[in-house]
This record gives sequence, structure tokens and C-alpha cells, in this order.
Amino acid sequence: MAAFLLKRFLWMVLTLWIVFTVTFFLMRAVPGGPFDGEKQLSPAIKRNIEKRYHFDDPLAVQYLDNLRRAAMFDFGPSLKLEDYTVNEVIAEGFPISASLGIFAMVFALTLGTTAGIVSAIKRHSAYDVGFMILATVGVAVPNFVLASLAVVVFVFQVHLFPAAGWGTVRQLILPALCLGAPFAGYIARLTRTGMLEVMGLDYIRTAYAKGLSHRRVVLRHALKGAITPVISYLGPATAGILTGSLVLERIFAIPGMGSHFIEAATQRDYPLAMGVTLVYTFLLFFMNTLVDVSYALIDPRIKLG
Amino acid sequence: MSAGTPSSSNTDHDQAAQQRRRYEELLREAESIKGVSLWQDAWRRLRRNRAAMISLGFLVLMSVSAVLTPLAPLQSPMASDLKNRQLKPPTLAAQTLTVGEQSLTDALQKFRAEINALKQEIASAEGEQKASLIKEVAERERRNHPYAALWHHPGFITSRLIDLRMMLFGNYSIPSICGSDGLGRDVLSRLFWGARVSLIVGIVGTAVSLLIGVSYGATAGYCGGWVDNAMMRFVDVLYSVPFIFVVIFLITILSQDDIKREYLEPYGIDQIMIFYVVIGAIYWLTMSRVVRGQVMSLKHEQFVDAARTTGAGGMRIIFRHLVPNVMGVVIVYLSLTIPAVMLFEAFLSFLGLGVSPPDVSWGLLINEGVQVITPIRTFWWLVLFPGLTLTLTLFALNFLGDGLRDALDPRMKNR
Amino acid sequence: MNNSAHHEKTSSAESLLSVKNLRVHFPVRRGGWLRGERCLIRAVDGVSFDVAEGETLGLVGESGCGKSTTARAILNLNRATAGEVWLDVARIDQLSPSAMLPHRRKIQMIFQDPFASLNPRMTVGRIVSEPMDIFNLHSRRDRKLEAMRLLDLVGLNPRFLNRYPHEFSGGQRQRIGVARALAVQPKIIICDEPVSALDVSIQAQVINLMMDLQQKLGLSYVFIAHDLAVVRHIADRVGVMYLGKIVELATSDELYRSPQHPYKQALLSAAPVPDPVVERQRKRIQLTGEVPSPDRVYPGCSFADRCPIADAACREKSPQLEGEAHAVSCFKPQLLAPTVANNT
Amino acid sequence: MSPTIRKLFPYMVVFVVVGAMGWALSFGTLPKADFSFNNGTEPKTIDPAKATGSPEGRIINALFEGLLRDHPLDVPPDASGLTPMEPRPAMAESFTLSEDGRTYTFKIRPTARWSNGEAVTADDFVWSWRRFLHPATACIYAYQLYYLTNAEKYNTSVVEVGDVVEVELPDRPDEFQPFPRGTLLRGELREIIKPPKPEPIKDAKANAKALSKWKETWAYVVAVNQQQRVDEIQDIEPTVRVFCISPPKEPGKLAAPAKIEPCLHVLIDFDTVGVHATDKTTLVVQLNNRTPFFTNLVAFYPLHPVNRRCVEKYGTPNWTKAENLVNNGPFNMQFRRLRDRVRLVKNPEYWNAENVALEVIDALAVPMESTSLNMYLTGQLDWSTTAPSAIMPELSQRDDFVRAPMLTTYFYRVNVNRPPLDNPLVRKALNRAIDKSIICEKVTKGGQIPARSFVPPGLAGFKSGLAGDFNPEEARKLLAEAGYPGGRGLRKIQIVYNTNEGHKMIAEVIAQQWHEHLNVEVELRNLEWGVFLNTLHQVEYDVARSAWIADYPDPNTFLDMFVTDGGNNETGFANPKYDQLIADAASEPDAKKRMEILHDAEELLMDELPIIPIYFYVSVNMVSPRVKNFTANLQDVHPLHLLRIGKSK
Repeated sequence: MAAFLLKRFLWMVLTLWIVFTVTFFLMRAVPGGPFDGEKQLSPAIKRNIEKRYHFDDPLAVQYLDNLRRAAMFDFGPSLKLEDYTVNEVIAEGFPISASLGIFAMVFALTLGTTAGIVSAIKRHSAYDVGFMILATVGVAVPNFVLASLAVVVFVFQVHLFPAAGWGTVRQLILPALCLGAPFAGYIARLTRTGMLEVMGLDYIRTAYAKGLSHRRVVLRHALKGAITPVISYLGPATAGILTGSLVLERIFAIPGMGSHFIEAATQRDYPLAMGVTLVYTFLLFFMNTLVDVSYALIDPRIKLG
Repeated sequence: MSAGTPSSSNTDHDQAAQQRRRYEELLREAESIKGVSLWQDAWRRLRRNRAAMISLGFLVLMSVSAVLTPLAPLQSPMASDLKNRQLKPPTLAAQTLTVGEQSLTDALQKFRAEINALKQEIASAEGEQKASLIKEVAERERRNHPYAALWHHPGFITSRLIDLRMMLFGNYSIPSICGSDGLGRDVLSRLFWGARVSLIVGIVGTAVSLLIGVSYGATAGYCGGWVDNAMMRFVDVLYSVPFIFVVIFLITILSQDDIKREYLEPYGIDQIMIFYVVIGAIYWLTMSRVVRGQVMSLKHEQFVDAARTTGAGGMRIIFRHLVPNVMGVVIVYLSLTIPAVMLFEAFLSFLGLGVSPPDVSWGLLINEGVQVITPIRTFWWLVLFPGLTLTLTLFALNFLGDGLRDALDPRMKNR
Repeated sequence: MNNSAHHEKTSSAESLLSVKNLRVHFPVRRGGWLRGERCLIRAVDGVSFDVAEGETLGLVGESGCGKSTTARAILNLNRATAGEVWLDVARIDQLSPSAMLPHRRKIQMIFQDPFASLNPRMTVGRIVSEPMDIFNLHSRRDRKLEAMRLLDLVGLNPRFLNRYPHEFSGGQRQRIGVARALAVQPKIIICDEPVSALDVSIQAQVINLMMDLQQKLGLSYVFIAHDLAVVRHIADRVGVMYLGKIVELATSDELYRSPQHPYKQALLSAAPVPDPVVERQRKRIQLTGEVPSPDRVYPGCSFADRCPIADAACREKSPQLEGEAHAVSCFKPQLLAPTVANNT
Repeated sequence: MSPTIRKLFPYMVVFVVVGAMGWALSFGTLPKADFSFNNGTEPKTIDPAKATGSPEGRIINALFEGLLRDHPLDVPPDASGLTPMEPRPAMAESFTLSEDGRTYTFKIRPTARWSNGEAVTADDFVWSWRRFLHPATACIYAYQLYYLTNAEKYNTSVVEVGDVVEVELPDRPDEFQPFPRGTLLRGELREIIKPPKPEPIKDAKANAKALSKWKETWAYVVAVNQQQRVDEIQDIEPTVRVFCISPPKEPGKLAAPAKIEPCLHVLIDFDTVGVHATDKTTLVVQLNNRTPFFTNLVAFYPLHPVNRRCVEKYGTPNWTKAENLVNNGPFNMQFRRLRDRVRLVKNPEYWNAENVALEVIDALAVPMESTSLNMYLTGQLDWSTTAPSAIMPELSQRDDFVRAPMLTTYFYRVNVNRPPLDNPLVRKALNRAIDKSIICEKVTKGGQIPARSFVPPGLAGFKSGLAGDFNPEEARKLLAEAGYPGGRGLRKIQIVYNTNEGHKMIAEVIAQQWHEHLNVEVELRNLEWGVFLNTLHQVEYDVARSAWIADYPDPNTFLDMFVTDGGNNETGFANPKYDQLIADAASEPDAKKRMEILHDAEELLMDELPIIPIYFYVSVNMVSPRVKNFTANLQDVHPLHLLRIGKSK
């Protein structure tokens, strides 16, 4: 395990470095710069600013300099949120995105697996059809449409939730539901398929033959076998839920990190864009590793290698 | 074969010829005995799945109507009428096609008369004057044609389709049964024209992602070892590099004037085509992973070894033996990619990286719709109809994907 | 090629395929999470044999003894770690895929699993004609005719050219496999347990087909199987493999009449005899212990742990394969022979 | 893997989830603010020197205070609902202007205090403005102080032989912080030794870069006679020393009279810049020219003072953190949560604290118009600074909808270098073919005013020069006159705009009008913001959407844009006559005459039409009826310290 983790870690470092390099040069190859504004700066003032942020150095020097600092987890000051360093921006936004994401994921997992199991057991029943239609709706309706409609219905028609903001349970529920909906739909379908496949296998028949209760067979034996595709889906999905929350963060005025992924890029805030990119890379790697470890935890036959 | 056999000593040769004839005859027979391929088998299973078939029918209908949109008696998707028809709810009030004050048929008649007059002049004119007149006619055909006011750069085929529509329906057009938008344009018509863009994005983008993803994933999976490792790390990197920069970078590079002039325009590639390709170029990552996984599990199958012993090279094994066998999974995955690509188009258009008006796509329509959901007043038709079409399409694609998976998975055969 | 100097044929003049001291080792990681150690699986550990033109060499042994790996190494599907493989006059191990290509016309393979060895997405015609495509034999149209001829040859109806493998039974599929192997008119075919996945009645048909073909086309076979009876039926000479080594090699009759290696003796004694009287009376040699793992290196005879007659000397030194007509690698050959000989 | 870990795994998952929930909910339990408003977006900075936008302005005006402050006049609103604003004494209790209009003398209020209790002095202003102008601070708005003598030279690091200069040695306490500064040496600049100029490079950008690098290798020969470290100024024996920002690797290369020493900056001595503290409470400001709008500039937030000890102690950007900040405005910052809110509480040290009614204010950062409206409607906000344009007609029926004209113009830039747009007749035709009133009525819908001039109405004493109005007949005639009868021969024209639903709709309408009235083929091109700006700055477009917000209430802020090679010109427009008029206006002492010259300039601009004005903005605010003292004005400035909460009706 340690060897596995070490190997993964080394790969991650390498990947981070390549991502850093590609992103660095890509950002600067794209037209427009961080100090462009609707009002054009006078050349002298622009030079002052470029000097202040070392943009006047040759690109190679900037690259090495940024790389050296990034290696020490210092991404420097944000160019657009001038009172903050990139580290601070991430430190403020990430926990919020993370907890929103975890809420959404918990919701998606609970609803998704339950619906999936019920549909699989009662195949071709009204439950099955109903759940699967719902799941498809969850996948098919873009979540920003869902969110806009949910606000009108649950905020203004039925006064259940506040319109937007962050900090209380009531403010959290609506965005988490909207964020989790497509994932719930997807998980429900994955679980259903997995269950159907597993339920036909010999070991389930053996479990029934042993005289175990239906409930025990389903929850203890079948679910364990059916959950693997769900878990492999969870890894990238969890990393993606942080970036995918951009539109929802805007609609619900949530101060998370999702908006930075797009805004830092459109505003050419190079350090911030780099920071969130590397965080995302790390998360993706971390999640994928976690998924691999979970496989080994759930299924003793799987060896990490 | 009753023809007199030459009594020669060369019986071997003779026998061979005879055998050959026999096989040629058999071959003709063999052509008629078509085996049932796994695809046909799957298709047979798919046909029994009602939800999937309804979905397929819906999608085919959608595609056909998108292709034939110019033929339908729809209103103009771009002519706005701010004064009278802004944000009007669905109505059954009849509507005709007009250019300015005239009806379209009148305008067409007038225009054609003018052109004909000019053409007669050409016949009588000579030398320089003739040349300039010819130029004038060409320019008028392009610029002053009444269609130009109602449709955005209709190409040759589209124009002919519209001609046909004019012959069939005249100035009649379907009332605004889906209401009109903020600039007083007919939503129904925009939905139909938007379908053309959205479906093409879905199909072209997915096709590009298919092309890149399948070849890349299959190569990585087949080669294995460090090649695979390196190729997959590259995919990891691309997963993480902010796609916005990639999109902007690709679009800017490809829209630079010199590149456009030299490499793209001669082949008739325009802005929107670039956009489709860029989307595909972003969406191949997951596809390549899926394919790689499948190929890895397939490459130890004996038929691959068998191909290797017969001397098949890497390319042949990948594209003749492995790829056809992963297509099942790929097709199922495609049915998930198409909706994702369509939504991605909406998102990019939202960021200003996508289609420009007066071209329209479902994504743009939905974005417009979502912006007018307010508690004070909601122009529900602007959300409902685009949302419904997009959702139904994605719905159909999902059901079709499910059906395909069941049909292509041999294990599901007996259940 | 830099070793062209060694291009002279080093074995008996009539041998077509010559395998010398072939070794295939796989590196693996073994052990716990924390202290995994690298070690080698010695799947094939010094196998040598010759196959003459028109001859059938059988290879028998338990599963996992390295038979299939030997076959794959000969065909360069797995790289040989050491040793030499000579085909006709050329050394073919260590060749790059492109350099190997011309030799593949002479040597082909039939696979074990008729269900897995045919590409399910290709028609039979394409499967059989693909080798011709690769070697560019015949014209495009003639390839079809040739494929039909081959199907005819292996006893299949050539009308079914455009059918798919899943529309055929197991025996029929194996015939398709044979037809594919014949498509390039090879001199030698390696058969890797070609009938073990088939029903017994079908097995006989396929074996007979192969023997017919050998007669007609003058083929050589390396016939790998774990079924002793089948090998005895088809093979001229038989090699017995144990843990990556050939422990006994002799003509079929000789070997079955008087097996010399205790392992072979044990194998033969395990096979049931059709006569119930004899069956009830005969004594069996009981092998004790597990098959040792092929990743360990033994100083002595690798069979020593399970051998009923092994002594201290057997555990210290490894015996070599010795003898001309009837080679055996054992310090005490024939000690058990009478017990078995009585039965046959 | 050991079975124990395997068994514990589900519990670990549950633990993580519960932990996340706990974290998410730990944000709650904030006491409600007296007054919440939507500030639009997260303020980029609350450092007055560096801020540039209006969300920043609202926060900075609450936290800091300048010499003067914009204050509504005590008169009822005019017909358009406007209450005029004027700069009134704030940190300064009074000021006088010299006869020639070039010297202002401000008297600092004796009761003016920093939030830590210390007095605000004239020195604070001198230091703040010095920091503002210093090149290392790199302020975008630095040009707002170019009216001061020598300020531009100081900011742009221009020095000439004979100037008294200040040289900063590279011994700053913190090398990454420009303040506190390193040792300052003062003296007369005797000579500048320049290495050979680099070969000009074709690419303009690279060339500028090479030149600025070259400039850094100049060696300055200075007769040093003063030294300053922190606050002590010492006169020292004049010595000739040589300084260079990036000294050559081999010192022998430049023939210098002394050893070349490294330095950070060689700037003109700040003592020669026109701002001085003659005593603790007197600030004298020296201007280049008479500048009638200078009091407006002084009230503008970039010139607000910052606390020197605070800045020097914590450094940028840490001094702006709530726990470190020392400010002098009516409110203090209690905390700031990125993208969520800035919470302001009343500053007890503020000189006018007894007249500040609100105790706790939340400034929220809600970027979406519809979300902002939703929060306003559910009572989470008392003031929303935006509203969705789609429902403007419905909203404008409401009592709590406040709308007023603004000094902002929406216009289309036309690239005058590209045929056929280089022909003024074509530009005129394009202008006259746009029905601007229908755009205002049906597209923007917020009561915007169709524009026939570039300078918005409402500036006292100024009469705009007008462009032609909507007249398709005339437009066709103009186009025919230009040689394109019926649009024939005219190539396709592209309109570029950045991503925004409003811009898109306007572009679509204009494209249709041009096609309908002139038969001009128009292509629309939506560009991502960064790409759009690049296109604009490089002048690589046909027609581009733009807007301009007045920096100060004077026509000059609009008109001086279009002087030849002006930084914000970006149309390629160059007209010597126009340049002359703008220059004349700048030096014209008589206010009335000046306005007349500016009128002539605009007349010329509207005749040449390098830009096509579309409409003038209005500010749109939704203000809860319980909020009192909210006045509409041209600048859309609403001082928070004047607001109070009354009983709602």
C-alpha cells in the first residue's frame, strides 16, 4: 500500500508539473491580459504595473520563478482580487465548495442508490418505471434550468427556503438538491444496472439458499457487488462537482470556489487560474486514488498495483 | 459442365480450373447466405425495446425535421418585430411572411422582375458595361434577395428548399404557437433553426471526439507499458488544464486571418465548423479512457493472438480487430456524450465562445429563457419550449443508450 | 543480421523447427503491501526439442507447466528470455514484428478456445482470408475462392462464407481456426490444446481432420495437450513437461510403453484404463504435495518434493535431459517402470 | 489490507460527511445587519489608491474620507428625479483657491481622526498621494493627479538633467513591499549616461519592452546632498555618485565618474510635486493649469488618505485585512468574506459620527441580477443596485424603483482606418440608419435616453454637439453619396461585442436595421471578454460595442479620449483640428468659453463620427421603502453614512 501510494504520489507530482507548464504557456498564448480593461492604461502606468508583478521579465524567467514559488505552495497575489493572495482565495472558497459538494453527493448517493436498488428489485414495476423516468429527468434537465425553476417554486410560491445566500441549513438545501440532481439520476441508473447484473450471479443464489433474509441478501451481498461502478464514477464526479457548481453558485450567491474556475480564466487572473487548476488536478488525482483504495477495501480480491 | 473436356494430359490444371468454377458458383450462392452479424442481432433485440424504439423514432424525426426546416411553413427565425410582437405569449393568430411592408411573394416577384430586366439589359449591352451589369446582377442576387432579410445567409440548397416552401405554402406560416421572444421573433421557428445547430454540434462534436478518443484510447490500450502510461498521463493533464484556455486558444489560433485564409477557407471551413471541432477536441478524453479500458481487457483474447500469429500489424489489430469489438460500449457512451456536448455548447455560448447570432442554438435559447424567470413576471414560453425540446431530446438519447446497452450486451440476451 | 555467421544449421538435417534451451521468465511483484519483492516466474526454463518435416511432436503436462508459454514463445507472441528458436534455417526468436513477418508464412498456430479465438465481429470468410490479405496472396477475388477451398478442405460448407462465428458449433469453429492456420500454406502448425475445449466425440473428428491434413499437405505439428490419450494417438514423439522443463522425450510408443521418468509414470498411472478388471487391479503411483511454485529456484530436481523415489541426491543436484532416442532427466529412471509397464 | 481497516471504512466515510456538514453550518449564526445592499461583485480591493470600480467605490467611501466628499444639495429633486451633488468639506473643514486658479489651500479639520484615535494630518495626505503616484504602487488611476505640478513626471519616472531627484537604495526593510522605502538620497541630476540604444524591433510591443529594459540600464550621475531614512532628513556634504537600476555586469563598460551603485528608482524629487504640508493642518496643492473640476477629483476615492503606519507595518495587501485596517471614514470594517459580504460597523472615531444613523451594514456580492432581485423581494436586501432588464417595464411601475440618468454613454466604435468605414459619409449613413429610440424603448427598457451626442446631458453649462438623428431616407442618400447606392459594392461589416445578453440584443437590432434600411450585410461576432479587449486595443475590428463612464462631471472626460493616438481612442481617429480644440479648452481660463470650445470639439466629433452614440445609461436601483435619504444623482453615488432606516409605510 505504501509503495502504491508513493508511486501515485510521484505520478501526481509529475502530472502537476506538466499541468503547470501547459497551463502557464497556454494562458499567456491566449489573447488579452490581466491588466486590459475597458479603459486603456497609459503605457507608463501599464509598465509600472507590469514591473510590479514581474510581467516584464522574459517568459522563461517568469516560468521558473512561478514554478519555484508554486513548488512551495505559494501562488502569489491574485491579480484581480488584489487584497488577497491566491492561497487565501482558495482557502476561503474551497471549504464552502467542498461542503456544498459533499452535501450534494450525500443526497445524490442516498437517493440514487435507494432508487436504484428499489428499481432493480421491483423490476418492471411502477416504482421502477417512475424512478427511472425521474432519474432520466435528473440527467437530462440542465441544472441551471432546474435551479431557476426551483427558486420560483420553492421560494416564491411555497415559502420554504430563502432565495440565496450561505450559512444556514435552509440556505443549503436548495442548491445542494439542484447540484446533486444529475448525479443522483446517474447513480440511480448505475446502481440499478449493477444490481440487476449481480442478482443473477451464483453467490446471491447461494446466499438465498443459506436461508438469509431477502433484505440481508440485498443489502449485504448484492449491494456490495453492485456498488463498484458507482464508486468508480464517484471519483471524477466529486472532483467535477466542485467545478460544475459555477452556475449554481451564481444563482444562489454562494461564495464557493466554482466561480473562480471560469472567472479567473475570463479575467486572465493568471495566478488564480493557475492555483485553482492545480487544486483541481490534485483533487482529481486524490479522488481517483481514493477510489482505487476503496476498491481494495470493498473487494478483497483487488490488489493495488 | 457438359462441354467437351479437352483430352489433355494436364489433368491437374484442368482439375484446378474445374474446382475454381465450382467455387465461383458457390460464391454466388454464398453471397445470398448472409450471416447474422452481432450488429444485426443487437438490432433485432433493440427493436423489441419499445422505449428505445420510440426514442429512436423521435430522434430520427427530430433530425429529419431539422434538415428539412427550410421546407416547413415557419416564420423567419431572425426577422424581429419590436413594435408589435415583443414577448407575446403563444397565440393562434395567423402570420404571413413579409419583407418590410410587402408580402414575401410580392417582394420576390418584384425582385425577380428587376433581375430579369437587368438580364435583358445584359443581353443587349456590350463590353465593359456588360461586365459591370453581370457583376451587379450577382451582387443583387446576394444582397437584395428578399430571403436575405428573413434567413441568415441561406446557402444554395437552403435557398432551393425555401423556394419549394414558397411554392407549397406561399406566404402562409404557422402562427406563433410558442410565443415570441424579446426581439419579437417567433420562438417556434427559432427552435427549428436552432435544432440544426444543436444537432450538428452534437453529432460533429461527438464524431470528432469519437475519432480522436477511439484511436487514442485503442492505441494506448493495445500498446500498454510505458506508451500507455505516457498517453494516459497526457489525458490526465488535459483533464486538468482549464478548458476555457484551450477553447480560446484553439479558436483564436484557428480564426487568425492568415491561417483561415490558407488552411480553412479553401476547404469551406467556417467559424462555426471550427467551433464544432473544438468541442469534439475537448470531449474525447473520457471516450479515450473508456476505449482504453475495453481494449486492455480484449487484447489478451485469443483472437488477437490469432491475428498476431497470422502476422497482422499493430494498426490492423487495433482497427480491424479491437475497435469493432469495443464499438458496443462506445455506442452506449456516445448516447451520453451527445447530450453532454449539446449542454457544453450552451455553456460555451453563454461564455461568449460559441455560436454568434443570428445563428441560434437550443443552448442559447435556454439561456435567454432562464434569464427571464423572475418572481415578478415569467415569460414561461421562453423557458418551457426550448427546455422541453432539449430535455426530450436528451431523454430520448438516454433511453436509446439504455436500449443499446441491453441490446449490445450479450449477457442480457437471455434475460 | 549480425549473427548471420551462426546461420548454419546446427541440428539434424531433417529438423524443421528446432528449439534450444528456451527460457521464458516473467518478472512479478510478490509479497505484502509494504515489502513487495521482485521475483521471476520461470514459466519455461530450458526447453529444447526438434521437429522434423512431416512429424508431430506432442507436448504433455499439467496445466501451468509451461506448455502454452512455450508455444507462444516459439511464435514470438511472448518474448523468449533466453534460448534459440530456429525455423528452417533462420533463427526467429528475438526478431522484431516486421522481421518476423515473412517467417509467419511457415509457422501457424491453432488455439485452444474456439469461442475466443475467432473475432466475433468478422465473417468466417474474412477470418480465413485475412492472412492472405496480410501476405498479399492471390488476387482480391481469388482470396474468397481460396477461403472457400479452405473451408471445404476442413470439412465446412463453403456456402457459409458470410456467416459469423457465433452461428457455428464449437467443433465447426475449431475447423475455421484450422482453415485460418492453413491459409498461408504453412509448413508447421503449433496446436495449443486444440481439442480440449470440445466434446469427446467432436475431439476425435477434429483430430482425424488434422491427421488427414497432415497426410495431404505434409504438415508438421507441435501438438500440445494435457490429455495423454489424444497425444498418443496423434504424436510421433512426445515430450513430457514439468515445471517449465521437458523431463522426458521419446517416441510415442516408447514413451507409453516404458515411461522412465517418475512423473510420466505417475501421469500414466493416473489415467483410467478402459478394462474394469485391470483398472481395479492396477496400482497407482500416488503423488504427494503441491505443485511447487515456479518462482522458486531449486538446487535439485524440481520434481523431488513430490517424487515417491527421491532421495537426498535428487534434492542437491538437478538432473539433465539425457539420452538419444529416449531422453529422460532423472537420476533413477525406470525404477518404477515395472509397475506401470504391467498395466499396458 | 487488514480486515480492521476494511470494517472501519464505512465509519470513516460517515465521519467525513458529518464533519463536512458541521463545517458548512458553522457559517450561520450571524447577527442580522441594520441594512444590507447588493454591491454587485466582490470589490477587487479596498485600497483607495488601487481601486477603480463602483463596487469598490461604495465600500471605500464608507471606510475612508477625502478632503472633500460628494454630498447631495439640500434641494428637492428636479424633473428627472435628480438631486445635484457637490463636493463639500470633509476631512478638510475649508479650502481656498488662489486668483490664478492653480493653488488650493486645504485646512484639515482638527476633529478628523483615524479609527485608532490618532489625528489625521496634512502629512497623511502628502504621504498618501506620494504612495498613490509612486511607480512601484502601480496605480491605474494615477493620472487623476497629473493635474498637480510634476506629478506625471514622478509617476512615469521621467527625469531630466538639472532636476532635483530622489534615489531609492535597494535596502528596503522588506524587499517585496515598496513601503516603507529604502534609504532615499536627494540631489541634483548632473548627467545621464546611456548605453547604445537597442536596434528597433518590428513588433511594437516587443520594441517597447526592449526600450524600457534599455532605460533601466541608464546610469544617473547625481550630486547627492541629502539623505533620508524613515523620517529624518539629513543634509550631507554633496558627493557625486552614480546610480543604475540594473547595473551592467562588467562595470568598466560605462564610462562613469564614480562606482556604479544599484538603486531601485530614480524619480524627480517629490518635493517638487505640487502637494505640500505647510503645517499639521494645512495642505497646499499646486496645479499645472486651472482645473475647474479639481474639487470633484479631490472628492473621488483614489485621493482618499491611507494610514501610513498601518500600510508600512502590515504591507500590501495585508493592511486591508479587517483586523489590521486603520481608516478615517464613517464606518469600520468588521470582517470581510470573499464573494459573500463586507460587514461595516459605525466608526465611533469619525468626526461626524453623531450624524451617522446606520450601525451595521452588509455589502453583499451577488453578481446575478435575478438573484439580487430575488433577495430584494424576499427581504434579504434593502437595496439592489441592479435589476433584470427583461422585466424593467413591470418594475418601473413600482414605488421602490429608483432610476436616474447617469454620466455614461453606450456607443459603437468605428474603425476609421478600414475601408469603407474610413469614409465619414458611410459612418454618417450608419448612424442615421439606427433607430435608437426603439432600442431604448424595447430592448434596454430601463428608461435609457437615445443618444445623438457623445457627452450625456446634465452637465451644467455644456451644450452638446449633435449627430444626425434617425432618418432612413437620409441614410440611404448618404450611402449613395459615398458611392454605395443601395448598399451595392459595400462589403460585409462585422460588429464585435463582448458576451452579454443586452449587448447581443442591441447588436442584433442594429444589424437588422442596417440591413433593412441600407442593405448592408452585417455579421455579428460575440467575443469572450479578454479577447474582446484585445481586439479593441489592437483596433482589429470594423465596429465594436463600447461604453464610457465619466471619471468626473465634465465634458472633457469624454472628449479628450479622441485626440490623436489617445490611449482610449482605439478607433484610429486622428484630426489635428480636434486635437487643437481639446488643447485650447484645457488652457482656457474662462469657464464659459471653455465649454464653447468643447462644444465645437463635440460638434466636430459628431460630424466625423468615429463613434456612433447609441444611448445614455440610467442608474437603476431598487430601494426598500424603509430606507430614507436615498437620492438619485448623475454619478449614481449614494453615501451610506447619510442613509437611515425609517418605519416602512
